[in-house]
Amino acid sequence: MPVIRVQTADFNIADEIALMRDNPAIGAIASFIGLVRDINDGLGVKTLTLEHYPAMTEKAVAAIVAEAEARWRIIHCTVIHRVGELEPCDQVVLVIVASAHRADAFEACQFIMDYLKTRAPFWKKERTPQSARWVEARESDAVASLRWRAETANLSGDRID
Amino acid sequence: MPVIRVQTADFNIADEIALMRDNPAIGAIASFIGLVRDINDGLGVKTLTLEHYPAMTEKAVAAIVAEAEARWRIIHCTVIHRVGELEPCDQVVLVIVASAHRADAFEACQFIMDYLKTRAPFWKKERTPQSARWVEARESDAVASLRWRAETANLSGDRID
Amino acid sequence: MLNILYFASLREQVGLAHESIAVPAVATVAGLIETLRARGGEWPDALAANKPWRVAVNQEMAAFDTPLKSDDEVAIFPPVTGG
Amino acid sequence: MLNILYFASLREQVGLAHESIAVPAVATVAGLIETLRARGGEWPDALAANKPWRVAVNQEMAAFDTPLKSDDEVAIFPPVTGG
Repeated sequence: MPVIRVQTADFNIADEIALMRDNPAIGAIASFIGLVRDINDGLGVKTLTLEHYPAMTEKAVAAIVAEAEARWRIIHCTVIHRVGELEPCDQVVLVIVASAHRADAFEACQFIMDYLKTRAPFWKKERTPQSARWVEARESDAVASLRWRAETANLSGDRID
Repeated sequence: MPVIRVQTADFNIADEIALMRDNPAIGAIASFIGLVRDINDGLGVKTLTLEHYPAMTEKAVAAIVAEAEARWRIIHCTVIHRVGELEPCDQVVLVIVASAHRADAFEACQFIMDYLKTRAPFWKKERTPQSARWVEARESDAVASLRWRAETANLSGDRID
Repeated sequence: MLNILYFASLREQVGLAHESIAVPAVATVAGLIETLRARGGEWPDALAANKPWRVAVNQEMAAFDTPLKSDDEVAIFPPVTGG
Repeated sequence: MLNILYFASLREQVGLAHESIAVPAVATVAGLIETLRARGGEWPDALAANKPWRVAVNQEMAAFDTPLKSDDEVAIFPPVTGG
């Protein structure tokens, strides 16, 4: 079963990996941490507040993970997303994918991040010294998410161990 | 400066990330851990011994990292490769790439792993209950490494934030 | 009754986090949006056709023609920006 | 003198981890390989043309026509399998 958590508390990647690592079938663990940057579109960010839609969030993340599990050979998957008020350098999101081989782990991890960015109900509000504003969705995230549809046709092709 | 280490000791991914994370320009950290599997080509692996060419290893890894730094916008990079005798579930290699945006981090991390597999002077010997044998290079690793040459032509194309 | 939720910038613009609306008038997502726009004030702008708001029905992403029934939970929000 | 190193399965097959060879006879990588094969025993098979052994000169990957000079470090090994 994948681990999916939405929390205000920080997380430790090594602790999360330790929970899944005691399985000698795992040869590859790809992971991703998203962090709060102090500069976004040229403005100095002081705090970042993450709002979400509690009833939908875990359901949406679980659907993304299930889609990844259907596409790649995944042994274990962890997704942790923080909500509430964060500051620059704080960790926002953690995705870990464990597989036998590295191509599955890398691709599934990237897929989950791309879909989290476009399908999971989280919204970011940035406070700068001047003002507060809701972060706008990026066209590039939509493009990143769409490319997985284009790649579906290749799924049964050559795999890299 | 990238961190490059070849060591017999184990590593902790969270400690290595903590060393680079105090930089609010970093928005994305992609990482990879390679682990010893107990099954390789159907044989039960008891120990895995990693030999390397000490004078060349760090030079070869540094060249791979330098090539990644030339291709992607990387803020920090860590590569740790263990040598000596390991057992199933042990960590073998760690690659961490920190960037402003996730596409750079993911691609550079995958590139470094593909090149480590085909260009860094490490050799694995597996001991099973029956015998000891040197692991053979995989055609799939050569293919994974070569695809980055094919993609060079696209490097100046659209980037994903 | 439909249970309606608003999130993020949309919540701030309409000044409302949630409310209940009787079902009969609004049998689809499109009907609900029309009903809300007809309130005037901030509503026509907040839910303008050229704005990228999204709708979820019972926590699943929905389309304009998604039907609505009593006790459905409908959420309206701007494009997500997590991750 | 050239300093020659052997690694992994190749080291085990030729039963030698390193040795020194006089330069004059072996002005290129190709010349060195010929000299080693001419020893007979395990050498012709270990360095057979159809085997995927690799050569590094002074810790950089080298080709058949890479020139060799005095004090170069030459390493011969099977394809790498780290990572």
